[in-house]
Amino acid sequence: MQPDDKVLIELYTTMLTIRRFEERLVREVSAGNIPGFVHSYIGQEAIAAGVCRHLRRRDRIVSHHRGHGHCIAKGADLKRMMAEIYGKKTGYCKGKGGSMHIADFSVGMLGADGIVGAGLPISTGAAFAAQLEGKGDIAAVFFGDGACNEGEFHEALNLAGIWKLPLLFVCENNQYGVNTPAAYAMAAGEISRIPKAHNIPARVIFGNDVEEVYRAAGAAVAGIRKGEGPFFLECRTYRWHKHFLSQQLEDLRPAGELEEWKRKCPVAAMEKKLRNRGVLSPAKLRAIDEKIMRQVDAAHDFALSSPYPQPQDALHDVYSS
Amino acid sequence: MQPDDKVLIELYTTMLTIRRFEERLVREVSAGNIPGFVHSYIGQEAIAAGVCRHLRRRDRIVSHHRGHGHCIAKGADLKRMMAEIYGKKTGYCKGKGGSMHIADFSVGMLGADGIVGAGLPISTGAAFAAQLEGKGDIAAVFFGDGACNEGEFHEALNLAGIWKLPLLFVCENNQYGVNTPAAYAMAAGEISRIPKAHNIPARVIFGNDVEEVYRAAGAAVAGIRKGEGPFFLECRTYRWHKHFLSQQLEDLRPAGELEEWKRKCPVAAMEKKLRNRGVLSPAKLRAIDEKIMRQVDAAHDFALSSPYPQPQDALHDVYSS
Amino acid sequence: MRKITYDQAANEAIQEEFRKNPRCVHLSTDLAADLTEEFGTERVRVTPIAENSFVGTAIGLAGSGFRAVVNLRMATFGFVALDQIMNHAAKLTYMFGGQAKLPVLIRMTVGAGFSGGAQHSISPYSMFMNVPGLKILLPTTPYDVKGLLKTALVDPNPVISFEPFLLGRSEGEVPEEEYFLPFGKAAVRKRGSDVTVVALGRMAHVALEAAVELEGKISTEVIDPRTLVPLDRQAILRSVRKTGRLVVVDEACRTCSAASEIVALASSDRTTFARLKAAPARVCGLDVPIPFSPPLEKYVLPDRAKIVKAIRAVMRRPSA
Amino acid sequence: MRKITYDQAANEAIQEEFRKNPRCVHLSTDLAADLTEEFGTERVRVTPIAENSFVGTAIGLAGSGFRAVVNLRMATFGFVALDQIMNHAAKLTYMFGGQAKLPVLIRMTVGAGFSGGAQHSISPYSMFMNVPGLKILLPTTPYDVKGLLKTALVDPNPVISFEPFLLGRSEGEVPEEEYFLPFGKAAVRKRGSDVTVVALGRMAHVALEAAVELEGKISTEVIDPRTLVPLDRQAILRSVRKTGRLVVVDEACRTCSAASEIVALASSDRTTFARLKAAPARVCGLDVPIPFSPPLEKYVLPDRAKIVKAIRAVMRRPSA
Ligand SMILES: Cc1ncc(C[n+]2csc(CCOP(=O)(O)OP(=O)(O)O)c2C)c(N)n1
Ligand SMILES: Cc1ncc(C[n+]2csc(CCOP(=O)(O)OP(=O)(O)O)c2C)c(N)n1
Ligand SMILES: [Mg+2]
Ligand SMILES: [Mg+2]
Repeated sequence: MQPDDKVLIELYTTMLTIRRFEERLVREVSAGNIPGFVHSYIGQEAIAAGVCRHLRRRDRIVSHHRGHGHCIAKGADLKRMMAEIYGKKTGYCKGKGGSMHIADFSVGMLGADGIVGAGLPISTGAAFAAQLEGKGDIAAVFFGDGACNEGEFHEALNLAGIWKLPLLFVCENNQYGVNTPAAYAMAAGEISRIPKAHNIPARVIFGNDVEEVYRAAGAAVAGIRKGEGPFFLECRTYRWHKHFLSQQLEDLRPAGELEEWKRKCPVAAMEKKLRNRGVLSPAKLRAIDEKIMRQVDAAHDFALSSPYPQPQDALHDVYSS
Repeated sequence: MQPDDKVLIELYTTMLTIRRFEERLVREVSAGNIPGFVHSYIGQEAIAAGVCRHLRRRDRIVSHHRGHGHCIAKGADLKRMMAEIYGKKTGYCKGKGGSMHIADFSVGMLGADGIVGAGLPISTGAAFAAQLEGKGDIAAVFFGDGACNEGEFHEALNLAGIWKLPLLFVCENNQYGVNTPAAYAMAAGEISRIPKAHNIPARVIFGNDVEEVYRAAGAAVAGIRKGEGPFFLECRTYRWHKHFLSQQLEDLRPAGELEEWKRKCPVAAMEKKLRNRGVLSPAKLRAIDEKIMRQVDAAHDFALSSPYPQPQDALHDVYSS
Repeated sequence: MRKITYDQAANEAIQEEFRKNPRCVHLSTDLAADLTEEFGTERVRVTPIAENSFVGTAIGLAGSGFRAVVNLRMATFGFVALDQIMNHAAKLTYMFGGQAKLPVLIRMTVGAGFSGGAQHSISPYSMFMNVPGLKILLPTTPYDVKGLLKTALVDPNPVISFEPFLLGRSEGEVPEEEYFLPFGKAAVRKRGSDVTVVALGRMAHVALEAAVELEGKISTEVIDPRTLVPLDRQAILRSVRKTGRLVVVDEACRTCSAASEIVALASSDRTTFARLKAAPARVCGLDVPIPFSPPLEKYVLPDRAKIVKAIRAVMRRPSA
Repeated sequence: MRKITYDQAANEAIQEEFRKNPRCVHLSTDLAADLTEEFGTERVRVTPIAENSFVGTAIGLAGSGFRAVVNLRMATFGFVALDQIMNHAAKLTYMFGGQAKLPVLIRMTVGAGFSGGAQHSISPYSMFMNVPGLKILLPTTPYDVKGLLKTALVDPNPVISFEPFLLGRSEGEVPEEEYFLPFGKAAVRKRGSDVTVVALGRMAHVALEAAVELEGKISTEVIDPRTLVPLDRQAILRSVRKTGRLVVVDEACRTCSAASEIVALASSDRTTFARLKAAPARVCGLDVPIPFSPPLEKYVLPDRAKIVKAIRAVMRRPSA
């Protein structure tokens, strides 16, 4: 399933939107303008973009602590995202969640989460719901390499396997959990050995090539929709920033590694392809970027000019009624 | 590592001791003489006997809810076991543990446990201790097929794998967790696929043939002692009684299955071999049985004639001093 | 009226609501035979032994428009699922600013007294009460368990039902007609004027026996809160203001128990405090893991004699 | 005396004991850099993100004659390990009739006030207090954290150290010489005669500020229990008997909190009850998951103004 030009432009636009949104956050966090923990998705944009392009609005995704990219790719509104990250009343969670708990149920984004691995069984529930509804919808779950060492990973694979759930596992293997290398933390060596042991088909792809992600996810999603059961995509990638932006801990990843991976920038690579193939002229590319920058600025203005919730709002939403 | 006659007799004696001990419990539980939950090991004797024969006193084992067999095979005293199961002061745990929490640290039996799967990471700790001590000791952990669906199973395999722990995983695959068939509950189909995915070597053996268990465990233990890291033995077997003896729940395992497996009785099979090979005469066999029966009777008498703990003893042992 | 057991009554609640609502799903290790027969294996799923992930699955179902019932069996098996229960079921609705309704009913048995040993003999409700976002039931009769579970099964929130293991086969009157019981409404099991006894779970029955034993000498009011979150604070305070004396009975270990909360509630309420005639007392499980051996277990758990003794003691004026 | 930070003091305790005792092992996700450098990767192991199993590993080590230190980092990450902590670390010694010593030290940060959101902003100590078999520290100064961890590292039992996240970089005097602090010995942070304020964790500092603010008007005694299990009940009761008034400050959610326990302790003690001049009060986190947005978070947490208000309120006589 080769993406046509229209799709390529959309994929690029999604990636660049994530990039510009995240770059703005990097600036605002360094300036001390945003409270709490913000985990940047920069470097991994191709995964969210390439996978979510195959998802319908009714398909549900479950995200993790590094969740902005999934939100944007699933179609959430930048304004309400930025407002949430600033803790404003107009944010998706009315300021109660912040970056780490961002969610937009209206587009099927069931939330970022602060507990490593915990989204996996929640996604088996979302996939189970889709199976019961029988409309060909699916669920997808994003998680890191570090999450694969939590027991829930194994349990979720098994549940998806025995019940043939319509679930796409998307492992964003950026090779580290904070400073711990996956190569150290994982006896399997290759993550994809684990789903395969559970009889779940798995593929390892280069997660910085959005076309490759798009093709692999397309094939996987098509199979899942047909009722073939779960599929596992391991996407090799790299995180550009510290584990979270304001982190005090040293970044202990080997010198040079980041530079090497910056040369494999998913956004720049795609831009180059679009230009070289003549899909988009430099002027068009600039226009896209400018439009995105305006959207990010507008989102930021919206967040800044939005009111904080009233203190007493803290008492609401403990329970639904 | 073919067992010689002496070893064969010992293996047989261990199995028969477990059998007679457990038969006595079946009787006493039906008569309402023993409180609490008693999980019978009958049908699985060859596993505990065959594995523990290779263990030194300093090697440590971690057991599960069905733990009497492991206790006996590791060298615990029948009297203090029976007393514990009766809740007497002379029991291994002074009556505080009962059948489900029986333990004898003096022979390296670190305890039965009531939480499915929870012994697995405890055993990685015991193996880690052996590794740090560097005396060539090892640890072994017994667990059921049902435990393999808990996340801790996966986590423990991974830890043992990355740290190359001297740990023998002994899966007692009796094909059911209560009434749930492993074939239903496990996407992997074959349990041994999971350790293999973690790069832990694994073998599937017939767990009712004590010679086969002995040979396989012997090879595994030798490798582990040499520093080759963990090994996984999956032993196919069958439980003869209900999940626990006083259980009210119906036994939903298919009709006929039990009869078929009774024909594969590990104790009877070994007795037959010993007789046919002329290792033991019928008279000698009878003498062994009688001796064991006397030991079991003595253990039972000891338990019955032992005092209960004083009520206030309940206040001790919350903390060590 | 017909009599059925506690377990049957609970089952009826589930069956009735599963008939009405095709979006109800049931998850448990091992078969729920009657349910499977009537509702099929699509909606009534046997799970592997993997509590954290099948509770997580229930949350995902609920967040996707279904209603999930999870039977964890004994509370101790739920300890591997506490992350999903406490960090997720309890908090997601709030963290997401009310976007997600999470109708998940989690059932588990609690209590000691059957030589189950330290792990299987627990009454851990207070730790769940410290986590806002959960509703918590502790039904003590067949009538209550049916009516409360019925309500739980139409509530849009995560609800935990703690069901005393030893009450499962106790019998009681349960009407044939459908009924729902409100959360946060305590039952006064016996009216009295000298002392208020708030008794939780199985202890509601034992406390009632103690009250009956004292009849004629001490007039005891016995209150069974029935739900711990919401807790019927008003019923408790009203009674204590009337009697001026409070004994709380709970088989959970004493420190940081629900009994501690109820004592704190009554003593920190100014009006109630002003009417207290004696120091409130707790009759709880001793602060030890529950031992296996019957004489030890008996020693550490509350029983009728201990309750009677505590009631008698609060009837005396404070010493100092 | 030299001043160092809370985190440095904690680290020193571990380093000193690791030097003395070669059977000490350290487990944590991610590197404990100073420890690794000095003690090597055999004894200082980086773990995968798999809390239940590395806590279990610590238990297995301890049951095999070693001493294990586990750093879980934030308390919320420990929720996937609660089975090993509550069903195993707390209970095995007892279940096995005293056969096994289990010297395991489990460290984790607690507390809110840094926009960490509902999952990362928790103070769950009361749920551990309800599980007998654990010793529980809640150190609030560099001096205390070093002395208490030193004691923990020679104690033969499982110990949990709850370390307030926001205090990690706070500074305080710590002697160069070795010292140990006993468990179960509260610190009186300020002497006073009108009202007793028992304040937990970071709130010990905030309560002290409140007491200073009231100086001259109300004479406040501020008690920091420092360890929750064992709890220095006598120190608390003695003070309340003297002042006749009690305010407990705890940033944990109020229901079934450690504050509830302390209020229950004081009011159910007959002698103390008889001397109470006013209903004891709790100043706690509101019963909601902690919200992310700063104005919301501020609203739900105790602060100096709320403590001052509560102290003033208990100084008035009970109303009714
Ligand atoms: C259960 C749990 N343990 C530890 C943490 C702390 N923590 C947050 S993110 C993280 C690393 C996760 O690594 P990975 O899954 O690879 O995701 P990445 O951050 O690399 O995207 C850790 C250890 C946590 N949030 N939850
Ligand atoms: C965490 C947990 N969940 C559920 C149970 C209840 N339970 C006790 S034993 C058991 C079945 C275990 O099956 P398996 O591991 O195959 O061992 P077997 O009983 O067959 O020997 C179950 C479900 C438990 N003790 N712990
Ligand atoms: Mg990673
Ligand atoms: Mg089994």
